Amino acid sequence: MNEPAAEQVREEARAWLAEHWDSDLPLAEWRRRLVSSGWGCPTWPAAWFGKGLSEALGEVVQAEFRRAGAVGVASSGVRMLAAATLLEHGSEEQKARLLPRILTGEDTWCQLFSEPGSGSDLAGLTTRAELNRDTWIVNGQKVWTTSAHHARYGMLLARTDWDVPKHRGLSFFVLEIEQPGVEVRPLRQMNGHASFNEVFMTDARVPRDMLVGKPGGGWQVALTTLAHERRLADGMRTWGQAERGEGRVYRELREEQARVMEPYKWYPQRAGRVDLILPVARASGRLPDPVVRQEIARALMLERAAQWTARRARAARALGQPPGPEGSLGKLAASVVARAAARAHAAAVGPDALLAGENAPAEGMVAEVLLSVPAISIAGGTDEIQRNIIAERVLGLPKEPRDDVDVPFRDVRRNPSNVSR
Amino acid sequence: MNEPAAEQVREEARAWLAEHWDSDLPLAEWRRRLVSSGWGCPTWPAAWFGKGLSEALGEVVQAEFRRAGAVGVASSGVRMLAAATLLEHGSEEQKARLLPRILTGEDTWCQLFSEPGSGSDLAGLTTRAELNRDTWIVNGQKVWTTSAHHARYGMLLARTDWDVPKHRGLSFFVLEIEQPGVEVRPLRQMNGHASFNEVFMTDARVPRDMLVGKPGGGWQVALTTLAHERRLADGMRTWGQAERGEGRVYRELREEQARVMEPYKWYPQRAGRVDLILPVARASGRLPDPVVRQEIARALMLERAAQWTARRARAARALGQPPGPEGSLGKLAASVVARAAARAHAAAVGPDALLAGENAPAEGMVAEVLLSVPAISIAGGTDEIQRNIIAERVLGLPKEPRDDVDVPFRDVRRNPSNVSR
Amino acid sequence: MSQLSFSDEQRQFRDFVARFFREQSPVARARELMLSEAGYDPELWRRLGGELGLTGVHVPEAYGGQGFGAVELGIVLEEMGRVAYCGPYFGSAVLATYALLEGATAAQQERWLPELAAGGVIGSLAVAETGGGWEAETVRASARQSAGRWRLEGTKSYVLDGRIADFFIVAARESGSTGAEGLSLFVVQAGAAGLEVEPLQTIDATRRLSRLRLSGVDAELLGEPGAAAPALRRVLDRAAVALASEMVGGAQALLDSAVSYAKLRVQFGRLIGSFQAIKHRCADMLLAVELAKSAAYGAAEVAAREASADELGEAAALAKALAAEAFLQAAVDTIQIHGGIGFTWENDTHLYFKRARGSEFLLGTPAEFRDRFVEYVSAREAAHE
Amino acid sequence: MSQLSFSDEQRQFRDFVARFFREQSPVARARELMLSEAGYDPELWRRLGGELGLTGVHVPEAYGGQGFGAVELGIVLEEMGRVAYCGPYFGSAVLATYALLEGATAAQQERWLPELAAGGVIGSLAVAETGGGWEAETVRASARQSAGRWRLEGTKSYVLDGRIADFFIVAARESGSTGAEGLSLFVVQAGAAGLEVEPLQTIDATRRLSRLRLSGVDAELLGEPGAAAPALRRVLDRAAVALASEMVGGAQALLDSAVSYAKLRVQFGRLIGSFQAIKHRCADMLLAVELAKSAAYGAAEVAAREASADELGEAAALAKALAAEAFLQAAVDTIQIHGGIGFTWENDTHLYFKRARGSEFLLGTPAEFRDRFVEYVSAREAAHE
Repeated sequence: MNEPAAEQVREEARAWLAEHWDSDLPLAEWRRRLVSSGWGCPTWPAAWFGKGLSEALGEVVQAEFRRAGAVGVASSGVRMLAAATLLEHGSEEQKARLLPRILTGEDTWCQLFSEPGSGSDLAGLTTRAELNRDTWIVNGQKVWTTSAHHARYGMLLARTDWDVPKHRGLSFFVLEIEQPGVEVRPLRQMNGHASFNEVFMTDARVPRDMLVGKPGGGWQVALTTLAHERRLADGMRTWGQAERGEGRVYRELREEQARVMEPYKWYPQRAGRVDLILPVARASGRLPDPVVRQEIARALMLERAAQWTARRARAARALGQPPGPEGSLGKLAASVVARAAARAHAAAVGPDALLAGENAPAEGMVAEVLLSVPAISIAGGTDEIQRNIIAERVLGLPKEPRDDVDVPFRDVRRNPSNVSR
Repeated sequence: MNEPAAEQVREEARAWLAEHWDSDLPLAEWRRRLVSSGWGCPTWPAAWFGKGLSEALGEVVQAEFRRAGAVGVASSGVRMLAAATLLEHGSEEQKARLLPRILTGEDTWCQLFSEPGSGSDLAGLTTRAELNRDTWIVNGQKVWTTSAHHARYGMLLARTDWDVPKHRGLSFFVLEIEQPGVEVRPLRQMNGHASFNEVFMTDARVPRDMLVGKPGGGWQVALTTLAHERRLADGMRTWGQAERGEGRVYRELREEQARVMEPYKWYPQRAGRVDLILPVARASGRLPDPVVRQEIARALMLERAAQWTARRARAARALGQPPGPEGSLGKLAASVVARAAARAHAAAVGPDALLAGENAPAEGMVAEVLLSVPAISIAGGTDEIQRNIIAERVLGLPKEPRDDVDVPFRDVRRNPSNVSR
Repeated sequence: MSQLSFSDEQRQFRDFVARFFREQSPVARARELMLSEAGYDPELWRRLGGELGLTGVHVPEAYGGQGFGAVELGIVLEEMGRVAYCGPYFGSAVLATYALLEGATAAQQERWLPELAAGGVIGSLAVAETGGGWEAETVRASARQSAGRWRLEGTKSYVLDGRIADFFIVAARESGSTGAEGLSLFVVQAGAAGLEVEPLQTIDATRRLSRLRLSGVDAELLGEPGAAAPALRRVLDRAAVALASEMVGGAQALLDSAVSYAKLRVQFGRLIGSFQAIKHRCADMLLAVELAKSAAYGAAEVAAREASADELGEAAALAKALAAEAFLQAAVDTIQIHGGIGFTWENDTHLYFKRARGSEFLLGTPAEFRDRFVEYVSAREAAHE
Repeated sequence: MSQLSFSDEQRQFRDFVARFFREQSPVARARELMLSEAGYDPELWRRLGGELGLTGVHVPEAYGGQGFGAVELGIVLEEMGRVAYCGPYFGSAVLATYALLEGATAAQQERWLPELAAGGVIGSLAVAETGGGWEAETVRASARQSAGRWRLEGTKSYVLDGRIADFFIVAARESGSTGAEGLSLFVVQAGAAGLEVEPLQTIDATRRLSRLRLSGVDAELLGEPGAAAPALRRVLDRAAVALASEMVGGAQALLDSAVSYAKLRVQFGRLIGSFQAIKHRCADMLLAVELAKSAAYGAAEVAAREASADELGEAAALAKALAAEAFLQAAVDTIQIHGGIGFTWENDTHLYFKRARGSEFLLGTPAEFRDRFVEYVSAREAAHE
């Protein structure tokens, strides 16, 4: 970063912040300044709320923001997936209209991809959109939608052509959630949390200009969203430290974060809460038990090795070395760690594993771990799908023969309606 | 067995034995008496060395043999597979010529089915047999052949038609082993034993009348062999008690058994030698170690449950109740037990698991267990194939889509020659 | 040597019981009851006792039971496990009833058993204390006699059906005694002065647990004073065998559900049951369930024929450990095969998953039962040498 | 905090070492050597020492070594593990060399290390005794001083390269001492009077083991008397880290072999690598191997930077346990993926399988390392509280 540009950018950012940063502004107003100035998303194109800087120079700007304690644009939850997708595939008008309010935090978004009948097989979805004059009429059901209940827009993937192969008949829309044809219902999980929604669309309407990309080109658009989602998931582990500053901006930011993070609050339990294992074993008095210790060791060791593997991948990237297989294993490793952690927790508490709630071990956290861990090998791509991906993309093993990709979707075997749930 | 027939059969058998049984006869001569009288295979058809009795009445005859201490026909090793197959599919002439010497023990047989290029996929074999006037000319390679080195005949499955689907182009032959075109080489295994052979056929010759069944009908014939092989494998667990009687018949019988059983002597180690785990743990002083005990318990418990499961299947059969899933699990269960046993053995001996030979734990038996157990999940059908069979036949799950069964074998993808090993 | 087979009568009995629970108490019912105040269906309970005689299936006819044995009891529990039956059967008909059968005097049995066998009262057994442990040595609750009455002090945890039980059978020891010595069983009436019943929040809402606080509670001694340890061991081993049957029933229900879903659900244009990953998982589940079933059936036969305490203990350890493992694994696998839907509240899988978690450590952990199994087998082998 | 990255120099070093072993000592060579009398290739050994300087890669330049550290040593061992290198490197260049580095006086180091680093002599470390145990407490062999000379009595087992070693470094204790007290290291010359070297038959013929019987053998004390326990702990932890690298190399070779076979082998008209059962097994292998690799790399970095004994012990326990598990599982999986051919003598898989079995318990069992890891982490957490 010792290119001359770095110094110049640093100084410009510093000067701009010195002039404009004000922790007593309303959050949205401050962010409008960021959006209009381009300092909020410095790596975005100058034409679209950015400054066209490289990633490296973007880091320089970030550092200045941190130094000044200045709050950035809204970037949590699904909104950055929407922003990235629109930036790459949206029309001029869509970008102009939708991006600013994403960045200010005024609009919340959700993702309407998965369906009861198509989980692992996302491209097999059957929500249909049909063009009626200037309006797309949408019918179908989506599921595993985080935050749909307070979202203004949904990124909707729907089938618009049934006579072409499955990946080619999908289109990508921006659906307004608050309309009569859209019903959002919370989906309660076995751990008691309801962090997802089901979304039912009955003759829901999407204006023609809210199609993103081309009709039939939705899969390509969705791939952008999914790529950013993977990145987001990798980043989630270090997420969610509340900002501590004083002033109106900070206050409103904390409220925003609390609202956005609410659905994710059981994610640490889903990942196994390895950090709690030793305290829990000490509290139960079972730490000296040699059999319990073996289980604890397995969990702690796998966790450590998984952390080191992630760090190894980052280090190789930072040094510009060719990416090794270690970078593709995070999700499967997390699943293995979580299962080992659940076993260790159970062993560490003994019969108290029967209990839940406040009087249970670690104020009920162990129970929550036990009830949440089974989700980690499913959510965001099952372990089976992960293993397929690793085997094919990393190890180069051949794909399974498939007969659902080259024929008109109409002719592909699908779920009978009673198994779509 | 209180039908009048039972009493009559019992008396006839007893009378015949009283008259003919002589423990000082040469073994083959005694057995020739059995063959010509029909008492050696009482459940076989009267026309073919038997008496046409039911299974139940066959048991009555058996009981009389046991009572008299009389030796039966040769029935060990592969020969009974050959006998059963010929009895069902052989020509009159084949039966007349081949069966008696099988039963007297004078001819030893081997099975020439598996090939380096077709293990799990037996029907994909590529040994070819071509008819040249009155002789089939055979070229190819077989493997995993037990006792080929002292066998007179081999049951040979070879491809005679490449233009029909794989299962329909096979033919079943009786191949004479001692001929210039057949070379038998011992196949050494990682545990040091060489209980199998490779058999190379280079323009080996089979007279036309040694085709069993019809050309192209070999798969059906082989299914009979395989069905009997499964039964044999189930029975193997209680096999091999040496006869203790005195007299020439017994002496020769013991020699025969030793010869036949030689290739199978590591089978108990392959199955994990659960019986040795506790003695070994006591000897090493590690029995009180709580972590070791968990491993031991897993092995002992699985073994016990597998035994009880087999007994449950037998009990249901004996009561004429419909067969449950428990009858199909033996092979997979044996594999799970053996793996648990290997873990328990290793844990029980500690670093002595590094050692082999006479000074190693249990006179080297633990080392032999550790080196043999990996075979049990492969030999006679891999665990993967077993799981497929259980899932499809017992649980009724759908088969995988296949594209190798309905097309001419010529067009099916096969192993390149360098991967047939 | 176990026969590992069921007679025609036993098979008919199973069919009858299975149909009854399938029709009268399907898993949807457990879902309602687990959220209800009482936590069970008193009407169904009366029918189990009166019309069907199931609450006394293993109680001698002399005490108003059906006079059958552990095999029939195992059948009842397996079929209950299959529908995740929600009610006090295991606590009252198994634990409390066995405690009276093994630990009470004939006079006490005559007094208590008929009503218990008829389901007219609900009993519960209180052994383990906070942190667990169902072995005699871990009991700390104490009993002292004063003015001809026994008074109990201490805390009991993981007590089944504490809110609805009419009486508790409580394990306590003479002050100063340790190990298996000085242990007695006592009957404590619900509502007795000094008895506090504190409901515990549990993972498995279909099996209610409570903590009892005993502060000088008036109690009636069962059997001879200080001699209850062997009886308690038999009670808990018999109960472990029964619990194994219940778990095996649950595991079978999960397997059935996973397999039938795999035969209906389509992804990538194929039934998911045609993918090897699913297929092999189902095959492994079947193996684990069948092995556990054999262990549970074999153990029930051992329990049915008045075997020695060691033989019973060995069989109980086998059955409990294998059933717990198979049940939990089947639950995890069934969730995985269902994918996201398997993790939702509205899908039934979680009821069984929670039952599996809630049964795994009840009466002792699988690791404890494994350890004990090695002890039994090893002692037996040593004795034969 | 480990960096978990290799510098460009280290990556070039790895490429160089890997090519050398691939070309000069492929696995076919191990196959020959393991059946040979000597059990290693003296010519190759001379090249490792002289031309390549690998036998002293981690020895300070002052003692004729290359002056690199544990990371480079790990690279050498990983590449050796990949080809199942058959020779005294681990015994001499790792165990004996570390023993001198950690346990000898400067004068002794000057005397011994240069020749050892150059591969001119072969050393071996003798700690464990019959039945195992590489902890100071388990040492029973005794040392007594008489007429200014030390004499050793006892038996040592699992001693590497006993037949070819020029000298042994033997752990022994003052009579009457226990635990970590009174422990010293001694140098015993091969061929010394009263030293009997008995070769042991091993599962892994590529790693020769012997038993030493010491009957009043003349010995030279290393370092200070009675103070060797901490040094020995460091030696064994460093060696465990090195062994983990070797195991990781073996596991990677297995994975490569399994994957390439799955891409060539056809059954049922398909490459077997297209079946989910094979595919998922390979993916799980990759995960286990990569996790073990991270542990081994991270531990090598800890060892390279003179960390505290506890930090080193924690990292060593992690690396050894995970590498042992991954290696053995990879061997089992690779046999399974190859099917019958994977179980034959002529296929290379068994060399690695036996190496995996023969490394699993060397220097301590995975269970011991797991237990110790919990101890370290728990103590560290407690110290931070």
